[in-house]
Amino acid sequence: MDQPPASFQDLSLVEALRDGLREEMARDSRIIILGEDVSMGGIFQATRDLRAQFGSQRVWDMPLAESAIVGISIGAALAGLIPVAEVQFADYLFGAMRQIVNEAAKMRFRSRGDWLCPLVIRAPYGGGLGAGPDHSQSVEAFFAHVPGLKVVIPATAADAKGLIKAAIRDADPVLFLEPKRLYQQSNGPVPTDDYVVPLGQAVIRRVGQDATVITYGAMVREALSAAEVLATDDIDLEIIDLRSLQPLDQTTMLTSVHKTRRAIVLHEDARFGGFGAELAATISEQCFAVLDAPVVRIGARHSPIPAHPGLEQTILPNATTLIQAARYLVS
Amino acid sequence: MDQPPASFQDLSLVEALRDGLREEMARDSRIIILGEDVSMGGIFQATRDLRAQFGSQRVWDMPLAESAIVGISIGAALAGLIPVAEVQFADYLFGAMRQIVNEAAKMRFRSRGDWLCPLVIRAPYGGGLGAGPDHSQSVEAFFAHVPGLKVVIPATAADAKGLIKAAIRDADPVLFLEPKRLYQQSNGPVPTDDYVVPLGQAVIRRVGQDATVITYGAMVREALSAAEVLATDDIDLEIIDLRSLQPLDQTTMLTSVHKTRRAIVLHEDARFGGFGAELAATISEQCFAVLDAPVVRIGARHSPIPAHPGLEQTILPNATTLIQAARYLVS
Amino acid sequence: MGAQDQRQRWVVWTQMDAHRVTLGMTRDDLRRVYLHLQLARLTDDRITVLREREICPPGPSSWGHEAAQVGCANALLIGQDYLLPYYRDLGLMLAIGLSPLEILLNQLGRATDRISGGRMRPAQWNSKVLRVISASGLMATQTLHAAGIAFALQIAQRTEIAMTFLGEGATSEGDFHEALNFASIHRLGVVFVCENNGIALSTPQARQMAVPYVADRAAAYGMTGIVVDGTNVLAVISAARDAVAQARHGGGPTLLEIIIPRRPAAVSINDHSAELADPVALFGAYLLERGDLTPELDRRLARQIASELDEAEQDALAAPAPDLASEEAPTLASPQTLDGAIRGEV
Amino acid sequence: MGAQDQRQRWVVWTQMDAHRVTLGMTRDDLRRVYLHLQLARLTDDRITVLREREICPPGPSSWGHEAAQVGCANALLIGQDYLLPYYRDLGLMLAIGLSPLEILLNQLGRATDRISGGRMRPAQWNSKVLRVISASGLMATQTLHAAGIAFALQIAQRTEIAMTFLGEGATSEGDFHEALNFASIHRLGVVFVCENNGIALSTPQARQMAVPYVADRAAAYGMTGIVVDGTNVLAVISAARDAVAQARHGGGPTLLEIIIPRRPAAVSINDHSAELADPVALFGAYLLERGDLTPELDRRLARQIASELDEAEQDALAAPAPDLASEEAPTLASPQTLDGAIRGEV
Ligand SMILES: Cc1ncc(C[n+]2csc(CCOP(=O)(O)OP(=O)(O)O)c2C)c(N)n1
Ligand SMILES: Cc1ncc(C[n+]2csc(CCOP(=O)(O)OP(=O)(O)O)c2C)c(N)n1
Ligand SMILES: [Mg+2]
Ligand SMILES: [Mg+2]
Repeated sequence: MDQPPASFQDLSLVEALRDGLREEMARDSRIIILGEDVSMGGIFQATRDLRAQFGSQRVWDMPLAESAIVGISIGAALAGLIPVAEVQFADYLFGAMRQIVNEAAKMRFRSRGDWLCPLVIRAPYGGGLGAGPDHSQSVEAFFAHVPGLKVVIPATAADAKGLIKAAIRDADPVLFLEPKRLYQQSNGPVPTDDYVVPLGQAVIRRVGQDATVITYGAMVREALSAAEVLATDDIDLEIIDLRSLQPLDQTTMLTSVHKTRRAIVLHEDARFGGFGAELAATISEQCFAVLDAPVVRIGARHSPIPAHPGLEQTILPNATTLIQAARYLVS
Repeated sequence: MDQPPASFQDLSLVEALRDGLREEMARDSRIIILGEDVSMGGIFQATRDLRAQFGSQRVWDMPLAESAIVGISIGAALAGLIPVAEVQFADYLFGAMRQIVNEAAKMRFRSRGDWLCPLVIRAPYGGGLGAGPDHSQSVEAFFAHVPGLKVVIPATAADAKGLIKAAIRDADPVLFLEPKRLYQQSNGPVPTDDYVVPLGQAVIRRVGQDATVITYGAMVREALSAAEVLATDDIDLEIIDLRSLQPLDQTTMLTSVHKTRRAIVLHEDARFGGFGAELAATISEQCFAVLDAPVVRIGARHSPIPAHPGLEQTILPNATTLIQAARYLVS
Repeated sequence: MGAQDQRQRWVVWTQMDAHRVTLGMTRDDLRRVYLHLQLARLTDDRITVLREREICPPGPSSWGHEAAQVGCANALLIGQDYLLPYYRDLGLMLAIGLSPLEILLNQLGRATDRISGGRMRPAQWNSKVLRVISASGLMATQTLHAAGIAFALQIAQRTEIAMTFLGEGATSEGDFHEALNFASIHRLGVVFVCENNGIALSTPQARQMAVPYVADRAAAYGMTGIVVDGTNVLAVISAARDAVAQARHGGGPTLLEIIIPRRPAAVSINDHSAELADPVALFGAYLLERGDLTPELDRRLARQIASELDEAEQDALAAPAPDLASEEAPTLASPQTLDGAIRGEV
Repeated sequence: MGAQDQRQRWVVWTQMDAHRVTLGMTRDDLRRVYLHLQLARLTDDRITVLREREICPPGPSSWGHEAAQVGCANALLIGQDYLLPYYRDLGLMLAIGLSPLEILLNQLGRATDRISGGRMRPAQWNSKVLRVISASGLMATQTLHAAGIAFALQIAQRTEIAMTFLGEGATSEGDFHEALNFASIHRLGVVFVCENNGIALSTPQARQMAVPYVADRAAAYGMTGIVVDGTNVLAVISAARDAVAQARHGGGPTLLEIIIPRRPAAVSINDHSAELADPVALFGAYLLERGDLTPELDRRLARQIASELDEAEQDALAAPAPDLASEEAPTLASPQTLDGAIRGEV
């Protein structure tokens, strides 16, 4: 949001998200919610009370079939509704990938713009909850690469609300990935009035001088807490939360790196072939003349993600990883 | 292969591939072929005559269902066979992604090594044949990112044969992507004896001094023909064919860039979030001190791939794109 | 003509008589149906010729599918009901109003092709005004879109329906199951038409499923399953109208299987068993026999279509190739996604 | 006990009598079945207690599924036939030979857990020696693996079979359709067991499908479909043995639906309608009534299981947590893929 709004509330990420859904549903009767168990609120309670408020014609429990959830949403969108589909875990998106990549993302193109798919697919993603290899994956790299698809990831309660509204108002399919380990966290105040966070605008979460950390999702918090620790070492990090990977706000990121001359790219997903590669490659290219050191890329080890919390920790990056990397980089 | 073999034949890529399949099937009776229409040879004739030679118990036509092709292959592998599955176009892999990512790639991990999936999934990929947005995609970036999966792409007839053998002999799932526009091309001599090209070894296709081009698949040919043109300009390209993206031979690539001090990463897939980002990020990091210029990344425009050959050309990169980029880089 | 053919013909004529009465079709109605059958056949033949001359790219033929497609078209509210066809549905597209010129512009991928303008290979149908949803080249994905459209229509309490088409091979896809399951749970207004020609590329039905009829699959969903003879256009119209009426009035979905005849090896004028396998020839023979068509009218009709095709061919060949660099770029993908990366960016 | 319950009980006892004769089960056989039912129930109860104490993570209960699972186990050649269970199949795992200690090590994700050693959440079963294929947390994927295993066994002309398990919700997945379709085309030796408890998380069967029985779906594949009462363990054994015999002798696949009772709100000792809904209590009552079990034996059995569980609990709690850094690393993924990238590499 450009202007700071008048009043604020303290909400968890999932509450703010739900507020966003509720306000949009009240605004536009074409919006429907569909997904597995959504009428009772879904596993993470993102759609709680929506059926009670908007009635059974607006909130639909789907059969246990993810390709259907997306394919039916595409059809409903073609016929004039605005479906907000929930896929219960992002890992299940692989079961709907054919419909997402080959159908939703290409509909505008192949019909010369005759048919649009204004649909939102919401999915909780990422680890940190000990949910095991097929319930903890970060999937953004798979989808940000697909022409015709937008990919959005909120890291704060306020953004969850502002971005879901923007996603719903977008004329094209948007994949909305929710860092599930933040659902119950209150992180930052949430404006009470109607506001939208436009897709494709990164935000600087912390201003600093020594190095820029480019990150998103659950790693924003890790970066902020690492920055607190590092501040005592006189290492001053600038932290950028991308918020949307496609469209990508290169300007904010590149401007910052031009200033700090050092960059760390951080995500929870596996490092090899992850979205961080795109960021690091772009920064390395566009800031070639100003970089004082190679761009540091931090991500998970190249392994499935174990369920046991102790094991999970050995695979996923966190604030400590960033602290080590930043010390190395700035020293 | 380490030692040059005794005698050679001139074969097209698809013929050499078929020879590789045939030799392996003769060597090991656990190998079966399955896929849509494979008994008549498949759309691109990769499995022609195999049913006649090995009988109906070794070559199986599958129902029109890609998730089944992969899922059945997983089961057959678990029970002791070595399935070589054909998915008719790589674009259809999205329909099998759940089975590939969540099942095949994770089986070894989740069972603590009790159960392995020694299966090969072959799929023709890429554009250049005017096949349209859902029959022309390059899909390597989606799969090279998946822990537990290997991704191999031959660029020559000899490698098609040597790599398919290595893939079949591997104990883990291998995705074998075949650049379909090269199927009918004869590119380079094919050794007649039994040889294997180990996974994870890149090859230098052309030795040069001025810049290193890192590429694979159909773009290898484009790079070689660009190098011919550029040689007349006194620009001397070194060209590396990766052959396998996972495992990735970083050493060959980085050694070359240390020598030439300039790098161009080239692939047919969309540039944004493509596998080239991983390559460019790695080179930028590992060769930071020696690079004379930013790594150049060439890929397709961020768009679905149109069917009309004239339109397709405006999206996909080719030798001309590389020539322009190399002139700019070396000038 | 053998005695068996005679008898078979008599049976078919009798069935047709019955259907025309039940359907209340006038002579004009019958002639329009015949016109559409001929238009489908002759356009397909023309495309075959252009393929042989390497002017059109290779692709599927709709031979034998004409009655299935024209029959279904006759059950629809054109421009209101939603259609989700597959690549073989040339006859359907012509029957609902695409012109031969539009078909040939699409075959040649010209800039003025409103179907996809060269973005897709030919026969991936699309028409905003006719409510034909742009088709991909993937099997069975459209069945879920059809269910989704019918779902939206039900929510909005509208009476339009969705009709989608696929081959018997495509029914092996998981999406087909998920679509039928969802449609039956909510009793949606959708008709799933399976044009069963017994083969999928080279794979016969027996390697595709263990049941004799695709319509047997309807039982798994508690939905209506119907099998109809695809050589008899009036039988198709009758079955399709039933299915559409049920869909339109809240009775739920139907799986309508239409058995497509195998193309006889060689067709000669006096080969009546071949005539019996050819839905176009069969209907022509029936109308001639019943006096609803005269040989002169038949020939005039063929000439008219041929000259329309000649004209269309000329115009299509003269039409410009598409040009992405110009005005079409914004529909490539959403504007933002185009910005991202530039080919050969250095 | 009301008259209706009395009558119902009488009917069940009579059915059980018939089954035990047909199955040729000895008193020892019956007691072993009862032991397995009790073991399943008491282990599940123990896990529930450990969950309440936050020692075990939240997860599904197998309450009411015991007869389904123990019944199927009694139809198998253990260690030869392949099993592809789902997360609810605790009773199946115990009946084929996993010990309570192995179950609790798995619940706690200990290093010595041979099921997944903390890689997976609990109850994602796996056992090389028992031929249990490691299960993912995804619905219905295993049905294709089961068909693939049966396919390989058929090619190798072996007589082992594959049996896979899933809930009624999971049958909505496309993979389920593709698996049944493939299995029926080749008449594979596979049994698809659906444990139908009427609900999938919060979604009732009516929002999952439009048919009353999952087994109705067998008709779509020309395959055998059977519905069996999941409160009656002998009925399950009988149906499962038929399905297994058919699978083993080339008769093709079966879709075996087992109706799981709904858990009564509160169970008191004198509530016989609750007893009728509880497959464990029901079988105990039957054996007592027929003199195949004495109250003392019943109590001794419960005590034995309880003490085994106590010991298992102690041992499991004492077992070490897993450590990826040590000897287990190579099984993480294939060695090569581990090399690629290092966490926090700078
Ligand atoms: C998902 C997918 N798998 C495979 C193909 C390749 N393919 C194109 S047509 C075809 C056969 C289709 O047969 P059927 O459904 O019976 O339709 P028909 O062509 O016989 O009318 C196949 C396998 C495809 N286009 N999409
Ligand atoms: C592909 C997939 N989609 C959704 C889920 C989430 N999920 C876990 S259990 C469950 C309900 C399963 O119900 P059912 O198949 O009836 O089995 P039950 O638990 O009732 O035995 C769901 C939706 C999942 N694990 N995998
Ligand atoms: Mg067919
Ligand atoms: Mg259930």
